[in-house]
Amino acid sequence: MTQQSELQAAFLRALKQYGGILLSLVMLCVIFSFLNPRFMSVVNFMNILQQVAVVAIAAFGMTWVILLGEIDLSVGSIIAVAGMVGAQCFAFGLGFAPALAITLLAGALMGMLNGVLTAKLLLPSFIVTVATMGIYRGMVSLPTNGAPAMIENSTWTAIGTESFLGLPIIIWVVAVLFLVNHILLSKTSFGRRAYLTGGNREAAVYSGIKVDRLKITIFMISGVMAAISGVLLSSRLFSAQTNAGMSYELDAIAAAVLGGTSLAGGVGTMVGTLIGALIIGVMNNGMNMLSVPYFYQLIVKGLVILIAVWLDVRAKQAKR
Amino acid sequence: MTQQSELQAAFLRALKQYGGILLSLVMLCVIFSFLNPRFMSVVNFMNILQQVAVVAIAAFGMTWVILLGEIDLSVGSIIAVAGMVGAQCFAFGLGFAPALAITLLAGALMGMLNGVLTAKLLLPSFIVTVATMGIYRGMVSLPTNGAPAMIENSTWTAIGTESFLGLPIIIWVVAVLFLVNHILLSKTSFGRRAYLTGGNREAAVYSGIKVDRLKITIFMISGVMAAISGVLLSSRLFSAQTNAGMSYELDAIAAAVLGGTSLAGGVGTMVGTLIGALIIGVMNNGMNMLSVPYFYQLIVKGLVILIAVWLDVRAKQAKR
Amino acid sequence: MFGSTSDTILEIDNVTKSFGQVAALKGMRLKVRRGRVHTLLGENGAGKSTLMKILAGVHEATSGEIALDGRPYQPRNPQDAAALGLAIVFQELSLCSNLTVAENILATREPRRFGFINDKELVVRARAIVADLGLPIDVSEKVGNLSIAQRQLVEIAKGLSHEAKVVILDEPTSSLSDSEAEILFDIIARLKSRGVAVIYISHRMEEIMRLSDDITVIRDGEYVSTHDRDDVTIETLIALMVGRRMDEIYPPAAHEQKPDATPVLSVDDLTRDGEFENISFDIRPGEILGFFGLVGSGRSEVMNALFGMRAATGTVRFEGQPVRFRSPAEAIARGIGFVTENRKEEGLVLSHSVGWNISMAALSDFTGPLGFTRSRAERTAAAQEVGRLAIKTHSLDTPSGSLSGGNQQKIVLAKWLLTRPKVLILDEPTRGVDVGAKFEIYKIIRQLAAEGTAILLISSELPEVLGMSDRVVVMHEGVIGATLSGAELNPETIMAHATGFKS
Amino acid sequence: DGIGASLLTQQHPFYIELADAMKAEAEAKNVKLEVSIANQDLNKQLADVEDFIVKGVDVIVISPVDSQGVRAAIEKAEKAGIKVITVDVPANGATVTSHIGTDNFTGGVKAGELMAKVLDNKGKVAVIDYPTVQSVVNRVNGFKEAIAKHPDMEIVAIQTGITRAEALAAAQNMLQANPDITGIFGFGDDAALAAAVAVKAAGLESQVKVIGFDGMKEARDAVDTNPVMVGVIQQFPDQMGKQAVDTAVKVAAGETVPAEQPIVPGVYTAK
Ligand SMILES: Nc1ncnc2c1ncn2[C@@H]1O[C@H](COP(=O)(O)OP(=O)(O)OP(=O)(O)O)[C@@H](O)[C@H]1O
Ligand SMILES: Nc1ncnc2c1ncn2[C@@H]1O[C@H](COP(=O)(O)OP(=O)(O)OP(=O)(O)O)[C@@H](O)[C@H]1O
Ligand SMILES: [Mg+2]
Ligand SMILES: [Mg+2]
Repeated sequence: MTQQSELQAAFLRALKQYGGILLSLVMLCVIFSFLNPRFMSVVNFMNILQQVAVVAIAAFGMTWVILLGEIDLSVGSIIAVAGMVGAQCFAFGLGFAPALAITLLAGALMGMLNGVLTAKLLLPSFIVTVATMGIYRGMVSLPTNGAPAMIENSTWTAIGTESFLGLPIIIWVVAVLFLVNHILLSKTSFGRRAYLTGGNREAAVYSGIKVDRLKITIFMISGVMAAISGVLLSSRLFSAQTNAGMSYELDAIAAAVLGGTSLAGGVGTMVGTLIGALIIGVMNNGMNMLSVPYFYQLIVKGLVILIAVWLDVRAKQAKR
Repeated sequence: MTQQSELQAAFLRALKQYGGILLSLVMLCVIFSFLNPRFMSVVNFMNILQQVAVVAIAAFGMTWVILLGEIDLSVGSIIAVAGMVGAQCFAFGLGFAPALAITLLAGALMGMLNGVLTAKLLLPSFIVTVATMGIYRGMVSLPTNGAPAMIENSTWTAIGTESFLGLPIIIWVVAVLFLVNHILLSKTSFGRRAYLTGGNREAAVYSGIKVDRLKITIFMISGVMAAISGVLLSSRLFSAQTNAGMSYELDAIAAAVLGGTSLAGGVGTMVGTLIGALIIGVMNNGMNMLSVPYFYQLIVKGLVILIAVWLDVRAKQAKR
Repeated sequence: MFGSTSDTILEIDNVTKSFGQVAALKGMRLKVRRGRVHTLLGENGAGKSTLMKILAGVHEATSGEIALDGRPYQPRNPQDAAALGLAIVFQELSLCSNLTVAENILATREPRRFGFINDKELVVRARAIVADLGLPIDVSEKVGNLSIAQRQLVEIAKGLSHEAKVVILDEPTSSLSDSEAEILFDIIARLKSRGVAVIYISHRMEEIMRLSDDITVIRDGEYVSTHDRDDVTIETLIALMVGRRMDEIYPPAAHEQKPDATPVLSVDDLTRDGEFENISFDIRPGEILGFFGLVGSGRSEVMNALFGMRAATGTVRFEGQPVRFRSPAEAIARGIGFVTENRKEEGLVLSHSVGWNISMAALSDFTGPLGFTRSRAERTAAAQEVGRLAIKTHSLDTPSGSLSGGNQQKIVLAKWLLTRPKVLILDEPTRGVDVGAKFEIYKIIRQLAAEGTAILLISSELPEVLGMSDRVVVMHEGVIGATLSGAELNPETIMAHATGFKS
Repeated sequence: DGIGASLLTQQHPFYIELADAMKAEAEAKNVKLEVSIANQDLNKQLADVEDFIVKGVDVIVISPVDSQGVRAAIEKAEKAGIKVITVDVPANGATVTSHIGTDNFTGGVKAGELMAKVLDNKGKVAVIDYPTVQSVVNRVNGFKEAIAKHPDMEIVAIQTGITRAEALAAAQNMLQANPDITGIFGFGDDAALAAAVAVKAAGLESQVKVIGFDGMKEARDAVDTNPVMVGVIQQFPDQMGKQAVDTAVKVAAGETVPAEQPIVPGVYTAK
């Protein structure tokens, strides 16, 4: 095959795989551009990307978890804890690098706890992460007794506000994390094991996959992704809020599922999740631009999720 | 068998079936009584029952849904819609009976929408009810533009405040609904069909069960239970709040799962759910009585859920 | 147009059924007579179950006509079909493991009093049904606690629990041992004598020849021919079914055994409380060691313990060194492969492609230094296995779940062949597999043995064990009854040990 | 015995300061004070009050989650013979022994007047609101009324931004949709601080002025250092908390107290 026809084939494959969901994204963009000419501008697309970053990164982690047939509802709380850990590190006088390392470590540990409880004690992940959602949320408030904590470190806050090579740093972070997760999932044996285990856990065990370890690792990935989301969020807000990331787990799940990740496990891609997150971001941004009142936004968002998932399910059925 | 030994056998069976979770409930009560003598009083138990009523009733409905292997995250929003529908009926000049009927009908319709989208369009119930959670929540705010609505009907508000034969009416409502759901689930063909379908959908189809209709009916039950919760809540508060019932779905799910309902479907009882709801109620009340700060309450609640589910899983493994 | 004699109870004419683009049935016909056993014979994926599901009201035919008792028959759902006089025992177990046997048997038909289920009456009725069929089952037991064989019997009880004019049995013996199968054959004989028509599906030729009155062969969803049992031979039927002649079912051993070679695996006193005790045997490279026993004798449990799935006491030596595998990963790393008994549950990831399934157990061999999958090498290797085992698949990217049963089984085999095992455990490798595919699998087993792989062959089919094994370990209720070889390898001796009449 | 306080939330600096002031005053007066947090859930507030009644406190201080819905809790307490004092948010449909609170409507008017002043009585302004909270609705109504008095001023967008993250996105998107906005009023400090970040990110520091409400330390510091933040309406939770405890102590001792104890908000602008 020539280079070009290979590209063409890849494009067609992508269209077939993501047809339903891409259609929804394009349709949303067309509708919003039509209703507000300012929607279609580079600045606004940067805005959308920045606004959606926190949810998108959490959704990358969530995709791994859902792929295994599990769920992680503690993501929103981990986002808040991460910001607070960072703030406390600075309050303690640490520099940027150690603060970042400790924050990500905290995310990994919280994810590990979810994973160990799920994999080793055999508790359902839904209930484990409902419980840790509360536990982590409670923990956020301990250092400041519920008050937000200012973040005075300029490197940390630069992440959320500065640009690099003309693009906001946040967008770079999303892009890099997307690539890392995408490659890890689609090109490595680790990713393959996740797919296989999500598809049939029993068969995976018999084939020599260390399912427990895999599960714990994947909950840790979700924790670290959430922690990075927390870093971005707190850097954008110059502060760690105790109610940060509240119910973001639902947006992250919605992004993954919109992107074709099956809640039954075994099916899903990072590309799909990114598209799903963009749909949510475009929707929020577009409705704000049109000054749609808050309650109507809730309703429209719900309807769009329903329609997009339905289009996707239909497209997949037709393919069979 | 004599009457007595039959009773004894039933008791032993209950102990075996609910041992893990009953133990948690008893332990909590003992600990709280020990720490605060006022905990162990008739008045306080009435309080607990009243406080837990809203979640318990929603959890009865949730038990049906989880039994089918589905989930209903829109329950909290339906609670809010129900209160608002009632308030608007009165604002419109309707009497108690028609207002109640319309409210319950609204609950049934919202449940039906969830059921139809899940059963007929084959969308996963998690994503359907995440979407309708937003849609219904948005709808609550439409009539009053986000403001709470007063409820001036004295019969309606009496439900939440008056007593009947020495017991608060709320407790009667919970008791009756518990009995109805328990009998429906354990003694009728309908309940048996729910178990069968949740346990093995394929087998249910082969046995001639109309799975779609069953699923829609069960989502409607969940909707009606949530609507009754909404009636109680709004009657206790003399008003319909637009943020009423926020995240109560998680408490309802926790109650059902604590009570031994399996998220995989096919396993669960109303007795278990009632015990699960009581654990949550006792925990909230007990910690309030001890003036545990809010954040610590979140943490403790999460820990207790983890421990109780773990005890239960262990007890069930040991039984095998 | 249905010019049926009063003797004909069910007539199927020109029925087609497609699932999307897959045409499962093309112009199928069938005429079933009262009081006779009519067997449907065809390869895996020929469309037998699909036809039965149409009769049962699970699927709707795309086109065609069916007449029951001379009247047009079009059930909309299984309850409809039952009401019209049809009973069916499905191929896949359609039971709910969290309910009791009684609750399963009488599901949707529970006896009621004042609208509520009468639990006492439920048990009484279920017990009567089970007793009537002569099945050794406690109806108050949860189905989840039963063995596979017992579940199959419950399935039969459920299917036959109401009066019917036509009874359909779709591979009812695939997980029954001979003694349990005998119970079923008695039931069939009684049904016949009552004038009930029985449609029977099986891949076991001996049993087909014994039970059937009429035999219809189908191939690729199409009707081939119908025969009187007395007018055909097994060979003719197989030729009609697979479209070519097959002279032998069990290919002969291609090499000489070396009884003095050092064992690759020796097991000593392996014990797991409540499941098996003092299991000792050893196996040499190139040897095929059969494991026979009645269903439930604990063979699978022993293999699971060997493979690191469950803990057990005792010593296991692999190539002379004592080993204790704590997980399948460790067992695989040393060179053990395990084709498990239930391919859908433990063998395949049905939603994923043929290629991914084949490389699944050998994934680390196809992993580069940075953890990247070496996908070109992987595909080449998988394609080779597909070629070697003649797996019928559209491509390597086809989801494995869409293949027929026999081809799925071959994928599981391919998966383990790719790990180049020194010891390969085969647990019921031909369950539910048609004769043609069975023969292919036997050839592969022989070839592997010839290449030096030690093979532990578990089977509940006596002819298979006899036809393939060099030696046979006979298990009975968790202990080894005897290890037989040479002249002792005859059906009588093996059965005597397996049933515990001799020790 | 002692005082039971049921507070709306503890995830907001205003209420944290309020709670701290109450605790400090209780310690100074040597009375027992128990605080429970309703977390913006009226049902939880009712449960908290019920639990206070069982515990047998002398006086209950409530900052209502909702003016109307709190009636149930107040009636329950009064029926049990326990006097109730409200702080910050008043109660409707039930009489309490005393109410101590900021006049939010007046505060909103002051914000509007300040906005008119810094914008020379002309221009387009945007509002970040939180429509389900009555005190915020009052602020926004006050703000609207003040702006309406200036014919050359117009409110071109109102968006909801409850948390700081939501407010940031809302502000960004409003600025994107209406690039000629010159003023933003945030219903609280969080909203205003987020709006200031959005203004900076959009590079509109020279054009857009932001005014907030609450006046906690972080916002006051921002007013001092960030030229975009031109002012903040300042509430005095410390006074409110102290006065609430003082009043509760008086009530417990049987003294009479005034039914209304308003605390007038101030306007904080750069030093
Ligand atoms: N629900 C379905 N959706 C799509 N294809 C199906 C479905 N059920 C059966 N098929 C296809 O129809 C064909 C016939 O399958 P069927 O189960 O009837 O075969 P069978 O003769 O019973 O085989 P076996 O001996 O393995 O049980 C196969 O190609 C199968 O893949
Ligand atoms: N799915 C299951 N759930 C619970 N118990 C089971 C299950 N399968 C088997 N058992 C139990 O394990 C024991 C052995 O069962 P099994 O029928 O697998 O034996 P086996 O000798 O391996 O037979 P075969 O290999 O012929 O199927 C029996 O006592 C049975 O009750
Ligand atoms: Mg079949
Ligand atoms: Mg077995």
